[in-house]
This record gives sequence, structure tokens and C-alpha cells, in this order.
Amino acid sequence: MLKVADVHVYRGRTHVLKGVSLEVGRGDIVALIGANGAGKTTLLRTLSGLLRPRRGAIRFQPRADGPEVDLTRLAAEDIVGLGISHCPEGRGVFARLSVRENLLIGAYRRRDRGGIEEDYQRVRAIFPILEERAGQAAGSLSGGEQEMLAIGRALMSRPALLILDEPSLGLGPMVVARLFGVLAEINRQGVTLLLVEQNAVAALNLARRGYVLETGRMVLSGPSRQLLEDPNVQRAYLGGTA
Amino acid sequence: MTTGYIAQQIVNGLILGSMYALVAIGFSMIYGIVRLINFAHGDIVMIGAFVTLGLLQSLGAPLPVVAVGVLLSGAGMGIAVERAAFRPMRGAPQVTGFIASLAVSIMLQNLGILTLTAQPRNFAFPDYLQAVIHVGAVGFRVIDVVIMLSAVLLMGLLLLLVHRTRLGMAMRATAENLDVARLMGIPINRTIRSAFAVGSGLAAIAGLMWGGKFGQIDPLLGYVPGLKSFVAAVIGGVGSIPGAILGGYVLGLAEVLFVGLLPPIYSAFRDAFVFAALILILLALPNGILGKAAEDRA
Amino acid sequence: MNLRRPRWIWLALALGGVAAVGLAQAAWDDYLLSIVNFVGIYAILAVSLNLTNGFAGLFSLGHPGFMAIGGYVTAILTLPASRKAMFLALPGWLAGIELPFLPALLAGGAAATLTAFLLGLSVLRLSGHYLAVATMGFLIIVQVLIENWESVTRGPLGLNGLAALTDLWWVYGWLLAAIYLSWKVKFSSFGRSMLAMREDSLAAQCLGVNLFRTRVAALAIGAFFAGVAGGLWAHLVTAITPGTFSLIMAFNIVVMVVVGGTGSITGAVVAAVLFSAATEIFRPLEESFEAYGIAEILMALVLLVILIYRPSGLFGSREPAFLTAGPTHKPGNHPATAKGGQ
Amino acid sequence: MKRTQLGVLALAVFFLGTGTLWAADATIKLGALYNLTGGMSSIDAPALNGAKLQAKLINEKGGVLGKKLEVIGIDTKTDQKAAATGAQKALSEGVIAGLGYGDTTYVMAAAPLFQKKGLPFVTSGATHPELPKWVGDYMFMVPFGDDDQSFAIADFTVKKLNARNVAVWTDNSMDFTKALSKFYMARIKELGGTVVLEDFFKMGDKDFSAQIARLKAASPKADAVFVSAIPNEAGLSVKQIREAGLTLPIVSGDGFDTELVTTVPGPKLANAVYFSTHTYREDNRPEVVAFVKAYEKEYKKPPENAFAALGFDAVGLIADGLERAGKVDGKALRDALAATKGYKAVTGEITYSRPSMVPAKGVSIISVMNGKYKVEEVWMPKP
Repeated sequence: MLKVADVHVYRGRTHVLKGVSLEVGRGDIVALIGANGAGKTTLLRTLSGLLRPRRGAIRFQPRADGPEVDLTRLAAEDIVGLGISHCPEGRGVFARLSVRENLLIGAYRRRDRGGIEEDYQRVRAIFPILEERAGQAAGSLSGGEQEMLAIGRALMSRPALLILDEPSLGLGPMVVARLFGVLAEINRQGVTLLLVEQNAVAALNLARRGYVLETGRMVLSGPSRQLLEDPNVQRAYLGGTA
Repeated sequence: MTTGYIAQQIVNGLILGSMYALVAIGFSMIYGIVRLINFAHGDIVMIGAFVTLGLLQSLGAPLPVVAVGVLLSGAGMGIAVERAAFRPMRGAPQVTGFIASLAVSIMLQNLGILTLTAQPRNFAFPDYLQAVIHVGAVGFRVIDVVIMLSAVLLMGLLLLLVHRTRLGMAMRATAENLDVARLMGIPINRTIRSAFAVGSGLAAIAGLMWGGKFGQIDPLLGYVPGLKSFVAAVIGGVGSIPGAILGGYVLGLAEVLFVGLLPPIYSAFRDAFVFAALILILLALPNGILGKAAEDRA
Repeated sequence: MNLRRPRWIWLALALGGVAAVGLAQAAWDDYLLSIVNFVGIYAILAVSLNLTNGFAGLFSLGHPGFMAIGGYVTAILTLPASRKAMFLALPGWLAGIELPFLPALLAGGAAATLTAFLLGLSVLRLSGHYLAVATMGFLIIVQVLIENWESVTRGPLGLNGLAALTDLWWVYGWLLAAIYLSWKVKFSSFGRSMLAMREDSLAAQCLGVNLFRTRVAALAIGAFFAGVAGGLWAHLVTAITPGTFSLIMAFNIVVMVVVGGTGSITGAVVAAVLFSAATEIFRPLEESFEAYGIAEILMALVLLVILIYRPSGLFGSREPAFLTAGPTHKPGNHPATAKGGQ
Repeated sequence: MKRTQLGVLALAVFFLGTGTLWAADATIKLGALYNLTGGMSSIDAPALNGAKLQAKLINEKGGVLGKKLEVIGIDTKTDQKAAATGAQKALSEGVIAGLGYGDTTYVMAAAPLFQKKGLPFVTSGATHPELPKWVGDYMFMVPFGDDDQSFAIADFTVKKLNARNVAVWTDNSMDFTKALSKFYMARIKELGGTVVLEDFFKMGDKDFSAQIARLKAASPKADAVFVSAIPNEAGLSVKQIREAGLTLPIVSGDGFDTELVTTVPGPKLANAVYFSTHTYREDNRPEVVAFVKAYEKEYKKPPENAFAALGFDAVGLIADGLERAGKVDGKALRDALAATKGYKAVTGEITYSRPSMVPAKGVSIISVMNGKYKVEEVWMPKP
């Protein structure tokens, strides 16, 4: 579904991504783990079109039978139209807009009023808390609730691929567990997930395959099981005793 | 100092306040969405006034038709200015945008002087608008009523647009976080352009009112409304539209009442008084009356 | 301040300047001299505002207000007692005073600094656009007070017939002083705390930078040179009226600081030369086409082009390499080279 | 490009310009300093038109002393710095005399430089009576002084309008308007009238409702109101006073000599307005008729205001002085100008007979009735 080939990205004079490649199969859940400053968010901002790679290609095929598109040519707002939805770092909810408005904005590109209403009900079913706080300003929600709102909003554009940037940030283990359960459910309903996380354990347990990014280079990749047992991964990310 | 006299001053203050508010709204919309202090906004008022004069003299069309023409020309001017001057420097520090708006203002004023000469011109509105109405001791003209009513109407429409429509939602989202708005698929260039269009359209209408009320226009008339709308927007809390409306009326009333209620010798100190009061308001409410502690995105 | 950078660059520049001034003062006609003098005064204003707006990130539009105070104080002090009596009703102790140019200029600067101190105490809790409006208010209040304080300032007509004391030596001398002081400040711990404050006031506060004191100091130092520039201006035009120190002048100086690069001293000087001499460059164009106003339009266009292609100004926050050639201050890693502007 | 401009270009770019050589030319150059952009442009731009028109007519009749007259227009942008630099520029171009400005503050930035250089400076529109005293013996005024015009309108107010109680509105931000009010009030008191109300406003004000309300409430009731304003506020004040239903006569100085006084209020409201001005409007002297025709032919529009005629006269006066001086020399021109007697200017005869060196010119009192101008009388100052 998504093929990233040898992407190089520069921020000012610093060379942040040095030839990164990555693949996400249709219906898959892929985890991308790495320490702070490894370039995770830069990669996601490049995928979403906010940053332009200097070299390399990003090919995306929304539907199995559909055409393949090179994302590096498109502006961020058009990429959403193709079926990629992005849950930005720090959630990025619109604090001064109401919960309902935040969700409606998720479906900004869609014109099918009926479909939007239907998805609106579906998201409120997945996250009942949002129904309760529909009229409230998004800023007044707790961290966990804001994360749910961000995911719900991303779902409103009925994406083929959902990219999540550190959803577990600042959330308690209980909330993370419930959140990842919901993500699994969303995946079962046919949405491919690319999960970027520092919380490597939770991420790799949810995902089938994973990549490890260190200082702008993809150092490891493979099935989750294999990565979980890999000694360097354990030492670096899982706090295991080497 | 009869009650009739005071009532008259309050009415005058409200009329002036309506015009300041209309211009301040456009100012705050543009600031809210791209954090730009647009000092060329006042010159859109001048352009609106001259377009009104042009349409009245050439077509002799009825006022509502002229008003629509003025609204469109103001909107067009706003879009052109945004596209030519402000979009190329969108990521730059805020003070850069402010300086660019000064450059645009200087250009508009001097283009006006070059093409229309600096001679002030009289501004003939149809007579039925000049008729004077007396309600008790308070006298005002039909044009004043038209100004206040249409100002309130336009403000209502604007608040509806911002809070009830899809475009309004997109504008508020873009205002809060440009990047995330793009991630939601909001075409921010089109959204920002429409904010400039609506804001400038209102300023042009204020130009029509300014000409109608005072009966005299010249290419430099935009300077005062531009400055006063900046002050009004800041009083109300820059970036907030209800704040701009409130700030406009507070400034209008303060100016008229200061001169009206104090002995004549003080009227020369009016501007000093208005700014002194403004500074006190800012010290008490650092973000203006209705302002929120909007974090400053660079 | 680390002086290991080759000091002779500085001496060469200063001496070169002295030679140039000597040559110009002798050879040029009054027209060129008056342009250069005004360019020099604008450079002093740009460098001093750069200290307030550039280093400390205070968006001040009050600079001409300090100029007015400095200008009037200097003018009143240098006016001979006979002329003072002719159209001013000064209090006793002031009516008789007549000072030579230097002490009068210093008094002007001091008066401006004192006013800046008082203004700072009241408005420096504000920041960004709110500070801009407050300083604009200060400027308008100063203008209105001067217009209505007939007995001391002779109101809108202002003071005229002042002695033409300002020449290129005075302007050059004060410009050197302004540049030297801002250079010393910029590359000192005090200067670095200002630049830190500009970049992120919260972080600066955590490092123990007393925001309030630093801001008031930035405003006061800038105001001193603005006051002196006002005195120089008054004795160059030989007349001073409240109308001169307008909001438009405040905009002009801010343009010079921004185009030069907020925080860059060299940038401020270069931009001052570019913009204050520009009206004279376009003058033949205007006169030949009899299209008066073209100069302003062209300058506005030039300004827009510069802002579009160099949003953080010609020099960003840096000084050109050859002036900071010292090993310790490579422009690359200087804290001031973070992204320009506030 | 003259050497000086090249010098300037080099200066701006390389900071080391070359010196300038003063090249003797076949033409006689006059430096015309006017604010052609900025706030004063509506007053100064017509004056430059008048000045250039006079030069053109003189050149068509063979120029002066056999040489062509060249008027170099310099725009000083309603800014004193530009006025000082502009004056220096004119001097550096080798002008024999300077002319300019309709406002005292700019004359004070430029004229002293001409005085120091020993070249006459003729102001076309500045009317402060003490200008020659302040600047020196090389300063000449084409228009009458504010004192004469104030006395003229004050006499008219008391004698013709028999208004005893007068209200006075003064624009506090302009020296011209403050001087006008000062002289007017002194004269009214001298003639036994009383000033029942003194009110203030500022240049650029648009709303006079507070002042009008006080005027209505003044006791004893004002028989007339003197509005000391410049053209920008003239039309506005008349319109708003009449709209408030006040029919008392409105009087003023030459700041009211503008079309705006009739067009802004409109014919119905523009009546019982009287103002003193330079003897030119609605005046059928041959010089006036010829000037208006020439102006319309040259600029395709009638003269905007009296300042056009005054600019015209300034160049005429200098040319007349040069003829009588017989040579292109500052001192000689100054002496000839000082000895001017009965020069037939468009704006009335000019004679410098008084020690104050303010020309003793006639002041015409113009009335506005239903939007029409009429010359009520021409007041002559005591010689």
C-alpha cells in the first residue's frame, strides 16, 4: 500500500533522514520505534506532505485495484483526499473549537453528507466519551480524551491508511491499553495502521511488523516477535538487561 | 450639559464606533488567521470610498447595488494584496509582515495621489440620505441610521459565517494551527484568501459609510481608520472578532465623549487621552478585553 | 568581550571613516553634506532602535518620542537667552541657561533616557503588538504635549532659527559611539541575555535573566541615542516642530532595523544608508516625469522584494564575517544566529 | 544627469561621492520647493502648477534678461528633513532664488538656508506676518499677512454682519490657524465685540458634533462663528453646522478658499459663509481673467484654489525683480524685490512699503450664498 524508497530530508542545513526506506502492506499494522530525535516525526511530516524530501520517492496505492501515486508531488491538503489520515504529534486538537467541530473538520474533504453523519455516529460509538462532551471546547478535555478525539477525527476522513504519531504520549498505562485495543478493532475494520511510538512494548505487541529508526537511518526491521527478542532492541528500547 | 446633549454625544459615538468596528473586524480576522498586523487595511477603506464615488457618479446606480460593487472591489483588493505581498512571506517573523503591510499602504496611498490627485473631493450621497430626523433632543441623519443598522447586520452575518459555516470552521482551525489544518485537508491558501476577502470587503463598506457620513474623501483618508482599527482590535483583544466589535465601539464612544463632556480646552488632548486610556486598559488586561492568551506562533 | 579578533580591522575602519569625513567636510557642497548628515542620523536611530527592537525583541514604536524630547531639550538649552525671551516664557532658572552643543546633547539624551525609564516601568509588562500600541500611545502623547505646551515649546510652530551646529564630525562621532556601544553590548553577557530573552523569554527567565530589568535597560539605552539623534536633527534642520517626530518616522526606523536584520548592527547601518538616501536617488526620476510619489512607490516595492527574499533581513541577526573574524565568535554557532525576528 | 546626481548615486552605493562643479547655464534657475506628496499636497501642488505656468508664459515672451526661466520643482513630501535637504539641493543647482510653500513651518526649514547664501526666498502661500523678521532681509512674502486678513474679516463681521457676540473655533494643531484666531479675537475685542465661546479641534478631525452642541448651548447666543481651519476641515465644518440646523453666519480666513466649502455641504446648505482671501476668486481684473484662461488651457482644469494664483505671482514677482535688477545676482535681486511698487499680481497689487516687509495687499471678502461665490468687498490695509 505504501512504499517509501531511499528518502533524504534536510531541515535547514542538518541532514535529518539519510536514505530511509519503509513498506506498509494493506491491512497491516506497522510500528516504527526510535529514540527522541531519531527523525520519526520528520519522516511522518514528509509522508503527510508538510515537508518535501530532497531525494527519494514515496508511492501510495489507496485501493488494491487503484492507481499508485507519488506523494512527493502533492500538497498536504491533497494527500488527505487520497485516503491517508494523520494523527499529529501532541494530538493537535483545535482547542477553541468544540469536540463536534473537531470531528467535522476531520471530514472536511468529503462531500457525502450522509456518509459523514454515519461515520460521526460510528466514532461516537467507538469513543462514547466524545458523545458526552460533543458541545464542549476540545481544549477542556483530558490528555486521553484528546487522544481519542484526535483518532476519531482522523477516522472521519474514512482513511485507507491511518498514521499515528506517539498516541501513548503522556497517558497512563490503563488508558494506553484501552486505546491500543481500540486501534486493533479499527484495524480489523480494514484500516491499515502505521504506528510511531517510543513505548516500544505496546507498539510491537500491537503491530505485526516493525522498523527501528536511529539518527535518520533504518537500522533494523522485521516481524514484531523477532524484534521483541532482539538483544540490541531490548537494551535500547525495552530496558531489558543485556 | 442636558441629558439631550449627552444622548446626542452617545449617538454620535455609536455611529463613529460602528465604522471603527467594521474596519477592526477585518483587521482582527486577518490577524487571527495569519498573525499579520495589516496596516494597509485602512487604505482598503479609502479604495472603498473612491469606488463608491465612481459607481455613484458613473452608473448613478441605487445604493444597494453600489454597496455590493464596493464589497466585491474591496474583497478583490484584499485578495490581490494577500497574493502579491503577504503569501510569499508567510513563514517569516511577524514584524516582517507588519513592515510589508506598511510598504503596501505607502504604495496604495501614493498610487491614489498619482492617479486621483491629492485634492479632497466632495462625496454626494442621494438627498434622501441626508434628511435629518429628530427623536426628542437627539438629531441624526438617515445615513447615520443606515450606517448603524447595516454595521450591526454585517457583524451578525460575519459572526454567523465564522461560527456556523464550513468556511468559518476552516478559518478558525487555520487560525489556531496552520499545519494541523493542512493535515485535515483544509486548503489553507483558499481559506486565508477568503478571510482577506471578507475582511477587506467590510473595510470597503466602511469606506462607503465614511464617505457618506463625512461627505469628503481624499487618497490619504485611509490612515486614520487604519490606525484606529488597529487600536480598537487591540483594545478588544487582537484576533477575537467580538473583541474587535467591542473595541471599535469603546474607541468611538471614548473619542466623542472625551471631547463632548469635557471643557473645550481639553479637546486638543483627545488623542493623548484615548491612548492613555488604552494603555491603562492594556496594563489591566494584557491581552485586551476579550483577548485570550493566544500563544504566539512565530 | 573577547578582543582576540584582529583589532586592526576596527582601527582601520575608524581611521578610514575619519579620513572620509575630513575629505567630505571640505570638498562636498552643502547638498551632499546634508544628505550624508541625515543618513548618519538615521543610522544612529537604526542602530539604537536595533538595540531595543533587535536585541531585546521589544516592538517599540516610541523611538521618535525620545527623539522629540532630546531634540527640544537640546534646542532649548542651546538657544541664546535673548531668543528664548523672544517667544518662550520659560521658568526663571531655564530662561538664562545657554549651553555649548555637547552638554546640551548629553542633557537631551539623559532626558530621553529618564523618560524611557519611566515609560519602561509602566508598559514593559506588555509584549508584542500590545507593547507596539502602548509605545505608539507614548509617541502620540508626547506629540500632543509638545503641541500644547506653548510656554516651553512654542506649540505647533516649534522652535526655529537654531544654530546649525550639526556637521559631519558630530554625526560621525555619535554614530561611532552608538555602534561601539551596541557592539560591546551585543557581544557581552548582558547582550547575550537580551538575545536569549528575545528568542524565548521563558527559557531566559529560567536561566536567571531578570526580564524586566533587561527590557528597561534595552529601552533606556536605545532612548539615549534617540535623544542625541533628536538634538543633532534639530541643529541640522535648524528648526524643530512636533510634526517631525511622527508615527511615519517610527515606521521608517523599524523598516531599517527589520530590513537590515533584527539584531544586526551592520544591517541597521546598511539599511539606514539605503533607505534614507533612496529619496535622493529617485529624485531625478520624479522630476523628469513630474510624477511626484513615484519615489515612495519604488521604495515600497524594493522593500517588499527584500522582505520576500530575505524575510529575516539582509544580515539576519549576524554581523558580517570580516568584522567578527575572531576564532571564538564564528557566526555559525553564535546564539544570535538562531532564526531571526521575534 | 548633472554631476550632483552622479555624486549622489555614487554616495549611496560607495559612500564616497565626488565633489560637484557649479556649471553656468544659459537659463536662470529658480528652486520651487513644494510638498507635492503627503498632507500638504492639496495646497502646494496647484502652487507649483501656477509657478511653472508663469515661467512658460514669460519664456514664450522671450524670457528674462534674454535668458530662459527654469523652475525646478522639488517635492519635499510634507517633511521638514526633505525641506532642508531640498533647499540645499536647489542651492547646489545654482538657483538665483527660491520660492515655495503654503505653510510657515516648511518655510522656516528652507528659507534660512537661502538667507545664509545671500539668495532671496519668496513664499507663495505662507502668511505669518513675522516671517521676514524671523528669517531676514532676503525673505519675501507674496500673500498678505494673517494679521491683515484677520482684521479684514473681523471688521466685516462687526460692521457688515453686525455680529457683537462671536464664537471662535481654532484648529489647535496648526500654527496658521492659531495665529489667525489670535489676530481675529484681538480685533473683535478692539471693535467692542465679545468672544462668547472659544472651542478647539485638531487637523484631521472629521466629527464636530461636540463643538456644535456647545455652540448651540452658548449663552449669550453667538451671532457668528469664526472657524479657523485649513481646506480639509472647511467643507466638513460648514456641512455639519448647517446640518445641525444652525443658520448663524460662518466666517473664516483663506483656509476656506476652496471648492469644498460649496461642494461638500451642497448648494442648499452652503450659505451665509464669508471668508477673507487673496483678491482673485470672482474677480474680473484683466490679470485674473488671463491667468484663469491660461491655467485651464495648460492643465485642462480651472485653478484648484488661490494657491495656484499665488504660485503664479511668486515667479512673476521674481521675474519683475530680475528685470529691474538688470543682472542675475542675489544681492541685486533682493534690492529690486524690496523696492517693488505696485506690481500688478493676479492676487492683487504688491508693494513692500511697511517695515515688517509684509506686502500691503488688498483682502477680498467672499460670500457664499446657495453655493455661489460673490465678492462682498475688497478691504485695504492702512499703507
